[in-house]
Amino acid sequence: MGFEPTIVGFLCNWCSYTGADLAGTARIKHRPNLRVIRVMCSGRVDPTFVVKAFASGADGVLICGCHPGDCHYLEGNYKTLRRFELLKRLMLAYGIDERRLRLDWVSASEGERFARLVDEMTEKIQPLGPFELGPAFQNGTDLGLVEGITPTPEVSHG
Amino acid sequence: MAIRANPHLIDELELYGAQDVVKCYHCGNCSATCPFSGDSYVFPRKSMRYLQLGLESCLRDTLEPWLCYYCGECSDECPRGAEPGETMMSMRRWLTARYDFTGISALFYRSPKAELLAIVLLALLTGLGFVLFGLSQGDLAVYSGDGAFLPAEKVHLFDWTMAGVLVLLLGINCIRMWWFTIGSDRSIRVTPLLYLKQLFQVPLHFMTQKRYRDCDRQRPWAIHLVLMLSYLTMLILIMFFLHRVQHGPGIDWWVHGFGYAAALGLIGTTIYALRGRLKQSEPHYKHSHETDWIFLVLLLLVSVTGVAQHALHRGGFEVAANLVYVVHMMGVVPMLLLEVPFSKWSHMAYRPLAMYFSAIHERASLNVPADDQSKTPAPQVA
Amino acid sequence: MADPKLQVALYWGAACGGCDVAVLDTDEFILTVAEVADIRFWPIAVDGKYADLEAMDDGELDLTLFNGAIRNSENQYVAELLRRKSKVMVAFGSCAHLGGIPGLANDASREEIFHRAYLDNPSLEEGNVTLPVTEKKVASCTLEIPRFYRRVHKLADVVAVDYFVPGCPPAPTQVKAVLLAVVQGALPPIGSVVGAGERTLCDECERRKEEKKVKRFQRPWQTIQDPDRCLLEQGIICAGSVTRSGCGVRCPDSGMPCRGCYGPAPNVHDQGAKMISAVASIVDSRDPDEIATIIGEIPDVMGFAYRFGLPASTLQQSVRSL
Amino acid sequence: MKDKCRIGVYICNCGTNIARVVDCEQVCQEVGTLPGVAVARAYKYMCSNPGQEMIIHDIKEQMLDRVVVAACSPRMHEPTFRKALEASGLNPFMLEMANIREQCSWVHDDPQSATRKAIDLTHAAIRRVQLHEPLEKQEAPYTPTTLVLGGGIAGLTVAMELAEAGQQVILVEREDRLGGNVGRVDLTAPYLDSARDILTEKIVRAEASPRVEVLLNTRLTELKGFVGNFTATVEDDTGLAGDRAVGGVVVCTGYRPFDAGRIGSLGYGRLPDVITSFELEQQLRTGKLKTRDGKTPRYVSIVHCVGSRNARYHTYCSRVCCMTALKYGHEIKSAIPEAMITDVYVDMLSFGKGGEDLYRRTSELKTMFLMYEKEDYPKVRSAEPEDDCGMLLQVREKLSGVTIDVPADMIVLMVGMEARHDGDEVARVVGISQDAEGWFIESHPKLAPVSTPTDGVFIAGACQSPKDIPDTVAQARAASAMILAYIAQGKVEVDARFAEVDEDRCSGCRMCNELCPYTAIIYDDETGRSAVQSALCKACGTCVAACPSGAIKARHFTDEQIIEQIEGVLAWGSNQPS
Repeated sequence: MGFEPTIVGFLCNWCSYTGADLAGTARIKHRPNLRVIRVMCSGRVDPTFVVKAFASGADGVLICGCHPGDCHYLEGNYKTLRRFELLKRLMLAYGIDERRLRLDWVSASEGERFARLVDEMTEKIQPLGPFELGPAFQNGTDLGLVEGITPTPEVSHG
Repeated sequence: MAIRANPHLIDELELYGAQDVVKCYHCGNCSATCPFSGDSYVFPRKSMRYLQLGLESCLRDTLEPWLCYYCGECSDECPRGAEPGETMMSMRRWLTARYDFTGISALFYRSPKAELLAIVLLALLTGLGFVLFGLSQGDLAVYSGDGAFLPAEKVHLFDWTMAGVLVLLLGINCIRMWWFTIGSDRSIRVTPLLYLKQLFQVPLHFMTQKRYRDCDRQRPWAIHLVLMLSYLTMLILIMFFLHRVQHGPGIDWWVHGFGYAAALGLIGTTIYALRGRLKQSEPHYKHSHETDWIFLVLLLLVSVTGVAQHALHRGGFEVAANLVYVVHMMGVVPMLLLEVPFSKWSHMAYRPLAMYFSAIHERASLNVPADDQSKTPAPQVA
Repeated sequence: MADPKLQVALYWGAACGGCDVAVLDTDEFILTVAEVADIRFWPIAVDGKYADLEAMDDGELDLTLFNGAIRNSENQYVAELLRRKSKVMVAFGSCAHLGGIPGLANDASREEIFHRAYLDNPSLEEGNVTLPVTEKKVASCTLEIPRFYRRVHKLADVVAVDYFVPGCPPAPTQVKAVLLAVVQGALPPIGSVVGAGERTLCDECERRKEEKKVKRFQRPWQTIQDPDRCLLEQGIICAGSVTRSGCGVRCPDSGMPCRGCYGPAPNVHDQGAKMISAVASIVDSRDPDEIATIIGEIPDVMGFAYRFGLPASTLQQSVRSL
Repeated sequence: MKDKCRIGVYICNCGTNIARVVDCEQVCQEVGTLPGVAVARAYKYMCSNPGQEMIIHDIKEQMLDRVVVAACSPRMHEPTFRKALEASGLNPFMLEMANIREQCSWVHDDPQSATRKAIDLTHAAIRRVQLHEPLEKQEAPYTPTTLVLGGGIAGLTVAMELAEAGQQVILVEREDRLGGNVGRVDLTAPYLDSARDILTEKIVRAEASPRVEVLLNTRLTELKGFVGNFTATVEDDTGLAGDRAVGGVVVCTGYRPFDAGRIGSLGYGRLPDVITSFELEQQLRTGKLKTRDGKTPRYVSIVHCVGSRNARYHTYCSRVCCMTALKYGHEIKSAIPEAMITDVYVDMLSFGKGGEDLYRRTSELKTMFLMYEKEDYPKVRSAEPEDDCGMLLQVREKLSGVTIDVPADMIVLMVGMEARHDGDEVARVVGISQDAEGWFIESHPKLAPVSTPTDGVFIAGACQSPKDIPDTVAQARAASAMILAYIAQGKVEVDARFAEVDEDRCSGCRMCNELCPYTAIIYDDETGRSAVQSALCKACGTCVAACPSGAIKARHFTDEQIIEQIEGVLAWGSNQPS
């Protein structure tokens, strides 16, 4: 069996999540690789979530919102688009293949489109293999870590 | 080139019996249900469209109304009650008038009173003529042989003269029909060989009416065929065997057998048709134009008087036979002179010709080179 | 521990020396420190050998201020040594805290760095192709130099760190406050960031802030700035909004945008990602092409997102082993 | 908090809808061992009464403090299960659902991967629910005065409905008269009754009513506040402005006719006898149906879909033009019995009550119907003397495939409806959005046709999309009912999910201020802090994502909850050797 990527999807509640539900109601089969996380608006998707997803083992991240002009929150999706453009540049700087990150618009009526999107993205990521940073970043540590000492995470206090 | 629409065309067709054309909204059920409609000729919808849009020249040049036998399926199926069958019928009347160069046909169709008047006048004229002629020739008490009131050979000569006139009139109209439908069509090239090869279509359709059999109901075809063959038989008997028909007193079964059968056929079918139209019992009898009645009544009259004079003659009532003979001719002459070239009877020529022309047109269209075809706007009506 | 004086060590890893200077910049306060503390080890200021350090008992030191990142095996060795010897380990300054400026080298491989430093450098003498090796046998013995790691780490990646003092370098007033807290034994819970505020720079920045809408981003020299208005609103990428307060707003006050050395605000998970979210949000356009153009003109995305924190970034941290 | 959780996890089989593909027992077993999970059960129908009772029972008996239901889409049954939590005394927000039906069992065939996905989603829900916090709804009063924008048939209907229910209305009209576009119409389709009859009575009553304040030549320039508590600033032509306290707003700003001059081939503006439908209405109202030369037209051609259903202008159907055109057939025929009428159309849309009958009656007038290709407008030219008519309209007739010249003395262009030029200004002021064509967008095309994303702001009539009078009136009355429902309650509930600013973290950078589509974020100059007005907030979370200080929290969608969910869906994969 070939590599099965895991894709984390951030879907807005009003258009894309409903569209994904519609794909279900209409029994439009698609690849089982997407793990959906519902947000109220694609504008809620903080780039932090995307880097967290990749860092936690996602092979791809899909962000879906309402079509431009159709946003339930008037224009949250334009903000997503702006962030996505800049985030994409950061991902490129990390040497991440740009096919792993995608922003697209799925309306509540586009079940079919959603299903095709998932298939398409899965198929594009499959040949890339598991997520990895660019060659320079891939270099893991070659530290001689002393046993018994675990690095302390920085904590915040209020 | 754009064709000028004539918004008054529907009004004109209504004078020819068209009704409810405006109700049509082009769903195409009529064409779908029509057993005659095919790939090359799609009707009645297309003709309905031409009519609605007032595309006079398109309508004049189409053969489609003639390819319809009026089985009435389309009218039955029409969801809008637009009566496409009757519209096709009225288009045939209109086309008859357009083919007729004299304008008489148009006059008759648009004014049945004029037709009736013409028939009556011609009948009276014929009656007067035959009486005067009879008196000059022989004795009212003699029906056949020497001294006959209306000698067979003279009547025969009259028949042939009349036939000549009819052929001339109808022939000219047929040529006009050819010109409108095939001759002037630049989109096709018809070779003389094609004309020759397809010529068999005329007698075939004339004699068998075979397309009518495609209709779901077979009875109209049977009635139509019987009427047609009876009439043809009678025509042949009169044109070629008049003498033997009239000669008595013995019965010459070779001749009279046909004659009786034909007379029976004519009377039977005409009564059937009249009854049907009165009761509106079948789809194609639902609507009757005045000219339909004139035609049927005339035909029944002629048949009945024909039978009557024969019976009277055989029964020895010579005076009565001769008088009825005159009445018979008073029916025959207007029927032939007015109905054949100018009215309903003309379809006996136009319909087989239309079958012939359509077969030619269909084959000629297939021969058109591809680039020519692209220039020709293909009919888009389904 | 009979000696009531605090036993203190200061050390530099991969660093520029600025942090040590920052300690000296506390001026006469350093003398006060000296009254209450013994400086046991401070390579930049006092003589001392690793052997002295190795000879100490574990936990003999009360406090180590470790500045600089972990770039090579020597940095790691000393960091581990100091950790063992010291009761309190403080990551002092941006490099120890987040990886700092040396951490930006993480987007190049060791080979690329060596190539650049030892082979392609324009200041090299022609024909000089000397490359460092960790071991070299000479006539009588084997010489060793520290191993250059594949990437730069923050201090907490190699040892347990008790406190973090951010800044490149930490502001002298904050250094003073931290030292005072140590002296007075008033330290917050382990793992805290000390010597910094709990909000972002904007809180202390005196510049006028209005609603933010930006059509074009630019570098400071590309525009004549309004000295009283928020730099970001003028299209100058200032990291102040995503950077912990406490530095005293020294850069923006001098007309230069903040570059983020104090690290992210307490609740922010990833400084660079947050910066991207905030800065992109204020792009004043709804046209996809125009948005792409405006964003495309931003120079050096990696540099502004993680100027001081690439080794600490979420993605870099996710790569743990070969 | 996380360590002390007692979570109940319920896996629904949904009959066989889920269980056919997903091995619910396996899901139950795998998630049952996760930290914090006190009980995990699979059941055939969780939404059924026994299913809900099972949850309620467990909450009480097992002292559960959080519930995860892995079942259908939360859009389907989240309210059901929240009620179940409430019934057992738990805060309804202590629930998280995993969508393993619509987004799993219904779209995947392979049981193994579908089960894996179901486990991941349930795992994520379990991780997330541990960070859930109890949330309470809030309330605010409702001001029973309503602002109606636009004095056309829609606005007048709303005003009169509300006034007759005893409520105060402020009717704001930009023009100097009431009546709107219907006031420019003669008869109405399909019953040919007079528009004047419909309208005049309403105008007279509105002007006479003590409950309706009619403001002509007036615009709304600002709307502040939130549902039940708006402050509307209205300004008249002279610049005189005033504030009004209103509880709700109904936008009835209507439409404007398409500018026929944009389609050159139709000759509008070039040929004097090419007129628009509104110009014909004017002639019909005055009873003078003449060409520009004062002659009686013998041929009248009506061109449908002018500006509608065309990729270059508007792709939508303007809905009223077909019926209006058919109505013209009758009106012209009754004025000039000998006139020949031609309708040049794209599709004859004679939907709705009386429509088909009107079409039939018009076709019986011998109206000639020609069908044209919608991207191929007819071309109008002056006729030559021998043509015996004023103009010729060239149509590529679709049903016959023939190019036809139609004679015409008068050509009527059925201009479509277009969003008003000032629509974007209205949208901005009242805080609603427009689609690509400029029409105001409703909350839901079927289920909430007059509501908008801004609570308390409703839309009615042709400002939402092209509409005929019956539909407009129906919408107007629907909007009135919505307003009356608010007034009857006397208060508004504010969703418990909203963003809130932690004042101790806010740095006053003002990054969020401009981002809020509802202007819910207020910056306080004194304190240098921003704050969210919770009643205005719709919980989109855009400001939360942008806040560089991490000071804004989206209640029920916090960073921590979402990150926990991200790690949850990936937990299994990241434990696997790569």
